[in-house]
Amino acid sequence: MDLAKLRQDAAALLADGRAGLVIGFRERAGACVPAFVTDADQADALVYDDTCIANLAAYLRKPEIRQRRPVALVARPHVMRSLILLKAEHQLQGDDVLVLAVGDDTYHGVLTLAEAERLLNETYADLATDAQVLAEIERLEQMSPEERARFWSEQFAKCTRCYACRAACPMCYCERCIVEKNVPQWISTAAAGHGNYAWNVIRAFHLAGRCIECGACEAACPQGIPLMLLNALLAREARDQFDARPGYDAEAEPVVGSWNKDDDEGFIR
Amino acid sequence: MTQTSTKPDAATGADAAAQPWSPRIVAFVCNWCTYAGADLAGTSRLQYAPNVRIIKLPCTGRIDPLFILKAFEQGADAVLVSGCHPGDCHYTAGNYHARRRWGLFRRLMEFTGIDAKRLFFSWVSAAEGQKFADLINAVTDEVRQAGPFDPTNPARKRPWT
Amino acid sequence: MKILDASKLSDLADTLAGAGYRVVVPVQDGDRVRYAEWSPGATIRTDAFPVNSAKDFLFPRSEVIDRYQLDGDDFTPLEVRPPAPRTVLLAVRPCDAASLAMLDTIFNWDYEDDLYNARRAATTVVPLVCTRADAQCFCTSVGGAPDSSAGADALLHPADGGSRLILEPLTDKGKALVEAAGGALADGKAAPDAPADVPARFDPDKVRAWLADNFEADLWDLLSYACLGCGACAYACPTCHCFDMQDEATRTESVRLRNWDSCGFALFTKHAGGHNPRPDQAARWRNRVMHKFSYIPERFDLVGCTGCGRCARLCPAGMAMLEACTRIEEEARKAPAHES
Amino acid sequence: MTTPIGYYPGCSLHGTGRELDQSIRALAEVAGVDLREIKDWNCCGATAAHSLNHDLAVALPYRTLALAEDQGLAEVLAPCAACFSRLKGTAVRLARDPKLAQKMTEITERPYRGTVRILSIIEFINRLLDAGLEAKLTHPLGGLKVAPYYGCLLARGEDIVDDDPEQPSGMERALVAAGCEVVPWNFAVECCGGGLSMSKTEAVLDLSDAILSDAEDAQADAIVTGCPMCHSNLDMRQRTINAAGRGPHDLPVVYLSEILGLAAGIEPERLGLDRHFVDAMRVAERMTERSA
Amino acid sequence: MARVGVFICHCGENIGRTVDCAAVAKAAEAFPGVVKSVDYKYMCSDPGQQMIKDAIRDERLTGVVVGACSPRMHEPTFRRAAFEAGLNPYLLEMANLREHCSWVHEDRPVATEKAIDLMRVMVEKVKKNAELRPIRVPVEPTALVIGGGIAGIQAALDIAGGGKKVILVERSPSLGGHMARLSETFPTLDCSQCILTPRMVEAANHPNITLMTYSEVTKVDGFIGNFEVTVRQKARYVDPEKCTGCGACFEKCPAKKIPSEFDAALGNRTAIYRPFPQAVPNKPVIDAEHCIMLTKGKCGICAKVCPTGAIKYDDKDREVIVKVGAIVVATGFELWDHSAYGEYGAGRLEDVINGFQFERLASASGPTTGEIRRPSDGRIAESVVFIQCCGSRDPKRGVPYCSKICCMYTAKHAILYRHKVHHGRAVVFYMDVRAGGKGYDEFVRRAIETEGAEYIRGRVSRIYRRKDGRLVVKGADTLAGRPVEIVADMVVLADAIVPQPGASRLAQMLGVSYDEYGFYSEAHPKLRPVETAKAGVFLAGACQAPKDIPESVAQASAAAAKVLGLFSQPELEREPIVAKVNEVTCVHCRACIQACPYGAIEDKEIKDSKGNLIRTVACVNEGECQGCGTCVAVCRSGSIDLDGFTDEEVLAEIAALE
Repeated sequence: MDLAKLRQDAAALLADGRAGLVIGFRERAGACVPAFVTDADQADALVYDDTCIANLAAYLRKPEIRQRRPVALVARPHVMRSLILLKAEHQLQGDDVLVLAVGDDTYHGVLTLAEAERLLNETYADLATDAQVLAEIERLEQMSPEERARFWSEQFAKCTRCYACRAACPMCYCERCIVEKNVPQWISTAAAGHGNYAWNVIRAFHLAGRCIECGACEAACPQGIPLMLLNALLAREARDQFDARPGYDAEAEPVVGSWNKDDDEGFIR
Repeated sequence: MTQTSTKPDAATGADAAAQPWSPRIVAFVCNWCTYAGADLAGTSRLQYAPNVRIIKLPCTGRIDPLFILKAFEQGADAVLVSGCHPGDCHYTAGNYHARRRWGLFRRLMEFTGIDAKRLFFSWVSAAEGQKFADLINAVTDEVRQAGPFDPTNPARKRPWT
Repeated sequence: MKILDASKLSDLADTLAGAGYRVVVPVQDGDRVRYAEWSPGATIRTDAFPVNSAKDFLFPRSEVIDRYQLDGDDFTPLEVRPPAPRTVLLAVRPCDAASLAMLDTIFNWDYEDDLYNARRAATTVVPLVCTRADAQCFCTSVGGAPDSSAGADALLHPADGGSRLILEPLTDKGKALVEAAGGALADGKAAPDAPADVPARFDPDKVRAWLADNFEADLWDLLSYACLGCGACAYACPTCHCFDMQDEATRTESVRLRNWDSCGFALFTKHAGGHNPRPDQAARWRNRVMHKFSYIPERFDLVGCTGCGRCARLCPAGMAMLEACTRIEEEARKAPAHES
Repeated sequence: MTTPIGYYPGCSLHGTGRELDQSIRALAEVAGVDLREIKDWNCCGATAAHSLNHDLAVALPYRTLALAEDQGLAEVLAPCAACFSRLKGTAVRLARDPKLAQKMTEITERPYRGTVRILSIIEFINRLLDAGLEAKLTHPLGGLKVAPYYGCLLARGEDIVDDDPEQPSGMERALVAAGCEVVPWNFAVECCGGGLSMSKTEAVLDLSDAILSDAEDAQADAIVTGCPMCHSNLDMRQRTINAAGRGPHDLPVVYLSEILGLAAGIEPERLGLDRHFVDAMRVAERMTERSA
Repeated sequence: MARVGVFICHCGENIGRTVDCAAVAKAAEAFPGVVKSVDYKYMCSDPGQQMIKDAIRDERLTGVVVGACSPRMHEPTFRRAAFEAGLNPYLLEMANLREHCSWVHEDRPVATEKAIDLMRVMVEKVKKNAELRPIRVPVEPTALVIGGGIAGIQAALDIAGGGKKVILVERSPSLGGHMARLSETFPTLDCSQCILTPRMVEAANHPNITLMTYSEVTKVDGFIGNFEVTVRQKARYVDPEKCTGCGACFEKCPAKKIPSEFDAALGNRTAIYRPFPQAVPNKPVIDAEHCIMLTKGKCGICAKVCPTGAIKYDDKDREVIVKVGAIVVATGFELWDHSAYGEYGAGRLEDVINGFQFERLASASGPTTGEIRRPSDGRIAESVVFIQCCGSRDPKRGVPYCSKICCMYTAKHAILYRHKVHHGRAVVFYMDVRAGGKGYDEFVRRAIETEGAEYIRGRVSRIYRRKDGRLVVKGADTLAGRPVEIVADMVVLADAIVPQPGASRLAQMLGVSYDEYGFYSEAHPKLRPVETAKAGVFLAGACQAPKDIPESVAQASAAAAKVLGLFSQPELEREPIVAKVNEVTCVHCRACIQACPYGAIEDKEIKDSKGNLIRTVACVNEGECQGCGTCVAVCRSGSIDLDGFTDEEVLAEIAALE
């Protein structure tokens, strides 16, 4: 990948004022962490490799970041999908962001959101769910309901309710999350039992038809809870049942919140 | 605030334990079709199992997955959701919204360990008193066979220690 | 000298468990290592940094603090007696042990926290000297050390190139533990290994001095850009101790719970009227730094950070206390605090 | 075009439709197309099979298609409209019904993966035009007025023919390229009586008479067709029609491939134009020479 | 603190037989917040209601739960009683102890236990209930009627007759619509214009009706009672104030060869024209596209001959915004374009015409003054073939539905033709004859039995022109099972009825839903056939589905009745079961806006005191919200709630079942 070109583009964007901030990755003690570049001469610190899993689109909900619009983001295809979806959900204007597009070991240059949408549909139209995740989902589906309940009981028991999953997800942009609503309090905030179950299940459900499977939530979880199993299951169902392809069309209607006369109702008596 | 002390009724707990288990089912139904269908079952004097407690909403479109989670959390052995047949919604499309929501949510529930045998969805119109009665009997029977909802299920609230 | 084979640490755990201790050790859990109650068959891992801290066992993430029985409009308070089993924190990190000294102060400062104290009294702390450190370790910058015995009742030293462990009792609790360990320990001799080399990275006094003058500094914006506002750092931190209270009721019983909370959350300081005195992540991150390096030192003459680096290891956004402090020190050097 | 195209002549082209066979082969040669007759081809089933035995109706074309696939032919030309309809219809059914495909594999003991594309005479000629035949049409027919006649099989079958079943226009491009003027007329898809040719000749006389009359009313100099059955009804029976007191007609009926062949400057005899019952050589007289 | 009163009704023996009402009342007394709990034989009787009223006053109740029959039965009764006693009626709830309990269970202890549960659920809910007040929406008592055909005219006249103002908008230069083009009407054969034109004139002269012809609706804002509609008045180039309608201009206009829309292109008109002699308003307009002056800049003859100086070549389109409280949509239909049926020679054969063209031929005011002359050469048609279902009931190339009126008008055509050409042959090809309606089947029988129309059941496969210029119609007689061939001078195709082009665009403007063909959807196919899902917008005529004149008129009157009902009060009072947005927590993802079946949620911009935009949030229009709550369930942050069924109330109900 042409990292030099990426750095050069980032520097140019800042130098000629096309971007007020470039968010990318830098290296720290052998790991990649998000980098916030405001001056052209810092752009050489930018790096990119496969370990850069954080979905930088999540930063666009921070007011202090939005203040520096337009913001340029180093974005892999999944992140571009997040941006398209954010636009579809009216959280972004087309000219709020520029994309330093990376993917398949290629640097695609600086793209507008509209160009990123085109690139996605032309080149990255079939981003598949991680095969290991799918295999694990299928393994769980083979289990009895009791075994599955036990599996998730153990997983959710780890949850400390730090909400790193929520923070890392660009689609979790609610200013007051449902878990923080206390009139009425639907979800117990105690980091235990039913509260942990309800939180994790509702978090996943609120991403139904919206998750673009970037994996940032699972990577963010300090406790190693396999959150992508829930997300990918719902992504699969939304795709199979309702042809959902979130993040490929900035004009698309939300999957939950729209309907089709022919939606499956085989499960309804 | 004054503290008044009343003796806990120890007998209640013992009685409850002594009684054989009977399914407790929470039903979320729409006002215009299924609630009216249940009314018709009543005016037609159709007898059915007494295990279901109905919570009335204006429309199935109003039913948030949180309702279902909460009912299981509180220890319901099963949840039934019922509304108008497609095309009959009083609000034209609430049931279509609901159908899609359940299509996804029920998968998530099954996947996280709530047996599909405890989640019921149906369309019962205002004219289907018989269908309502039959449905309640069938649901009750099936839940009876599935047994009580496992108190250790992660969805279920456990007493604080 | 009491020694044991390094590979027999699980035997020691078994023995202590048999002697009635709740044994907390770092074990393998999936792809993570965490402090957890010992159960036979578990794999003890002393070579990786656990995702949780020792405070979990003294100040759990959610616990009942009040309980009422309800009957119609009436209620009766019930006594809350939390379980405080005899516990040993075995082979924990010295920085975790050091954190307990600070928590002891915090939980007995303006009120005595019975729940914490009951558990603390029943806890024996046996840290394991670190012979290796990673890039996020900075205990030596905050008054700690890889072989520190702060907060410890006994100390485990790796010896003979890591093949043995020396158990050195330091307090009565420590001696009682050695007693209880009985045959799991042998009398013998071993040469202690050198502790890890953790170079000092900054001077907390200089950081504190800068903080005193720079509440409004622009640097806070820059330092906090990456922060996404979750609670991962606070919940992993061995010294963070904020909590929130929630009531949960059924028809027959109501409980009051205290749950961990974090100053990183936007809601932490949000007032009922809607105003938030810490309106952005910069203000919230500043509070975190201030709390550890200014407020606690001021009030208790302690540094509120043990340098464990756990927050940096777990942060999904790459925030790091070490990086913040070195950056602050750098800033302090650039513009020395003016005399006042 | 370098890839060979499979060739399925069927029974007609070896019999009454020899001109069609001749003219197609001649045209292919001019266009530089390698036509390869499918080895060991069999009856397409158009005669009695498809109404009597449904398995046989599919199995016959299936075998031919399987042979073509096996012989490495990606495309097969079936000039006879009936053959085309049977082969293409079978291909469509097989694609739709995997169970049927499996059954056919068992019956014929031959696998067929469904890779062969079947071309009608019209599609074939349009293909040649695409590939450069247009430039080789050195002898345009000087405004010869023609009535393109599709009959049933070159216009019908929703999944078989890609044209408007009531107002087909597939031949027009080729005819215009050959220098003809296409006259508007009404009987382009009316029945010639094809299926009753032997059993109820009287009906054929009525139907074909109507077609010839309408073409004459439209001032056509010739009827152009792509189907050997239509051709034999309209051409061979013209004398009988006249004898029965209808007409009298004297209208040449020529194949599309013959028209294109003439325009390409091929001698009329090589195209079989001298073999028609109604004198068709007069059509050849309309050949002009395009100055280079 | 909540002070809830519980009232258990025995309903005579209906509840009391299986439910131990006294035990239920006693159990309810122990519920938290319950201060009074009684049972009584007939709670709905006067003494029963009085008991509730007294308790509300004496016990200062903050909530009431009546355990009795279904709330569908007596909720209004008890809520009225509560209101009379000074309690907000929405603080009273009913538990359904009869239909949902005593009538469906036999075991007394089990039924009693269930009844206690049902009571607990409603007691917990009522404690969370909030006082709600009926929503009042001011109503602008002016109606907009879109479309000046018979349906629009009828609706306008009925509303105007009811004393309310009407604005009647018509796209073309004259009122009248399709009906004005018809010769005579089935099944009575009265002259269409004779019955229609008086109504057109009445509409034009009615003091309550403002006519806006040659105008189109371009924008619709607002909601029931309060619509703001933008109407574009196209430039007429003739000042209607000055024009006297003398006709000098169009007699002298040199651009004479413009196909007349009114005559379905069978006749011509001039560039300055009135569509037909009885046009209302009877004042010409200039067709800018064909006017020599407007296209080439020279001519000006009409201005020269106009005695009043009414011609204004510099006229411009104008936009007018009108405020109305209700909208009646009566945009009518159009005929399907039969050129998809190539075998019928459409477009190529002049003598193959559609129904409207036949109407104009048969009309005394038409281009042939009522003589059935074929378009190609003007000869009297000696033989005419009528083909029904041209495009209708043909899912492949046309539309799958039945166009409903074609059987009748084809019979009419056949009869009219036979009246005019006594020796002529009228042949009708049909698939089925559908003649449901008063006098309809008799009319068809008359066509066949006494008027000599030949009905052939079957389809036509081809129409072509013979050398002699006559048409040959080839088809099948499926009853006789043989092919038929008929030589005709003219063929009349009964083309399918389709919505007006642009129907879907208008629907989107109005927020009205429409089917896949573009016909507007009624709010309920059985019980609300005149309303749309958009409150305050009503339907009349064939814009909803194919309809004949009496049906269109009936629906128009029904729509007018709905409008007058709406206008009968200065304010619209609605049940306060509506959604509300928490503007502080709304993040404007617009999921609710997209999900709302009524388009009742819109964007709202929140600005600071200087007018700078701070944020945009969702906002529920109380006038339009119907209270389904679909928006609440799609809101992830829990920022919308539904009054009467709030999250708090529902959660309290679920918790009561623990």
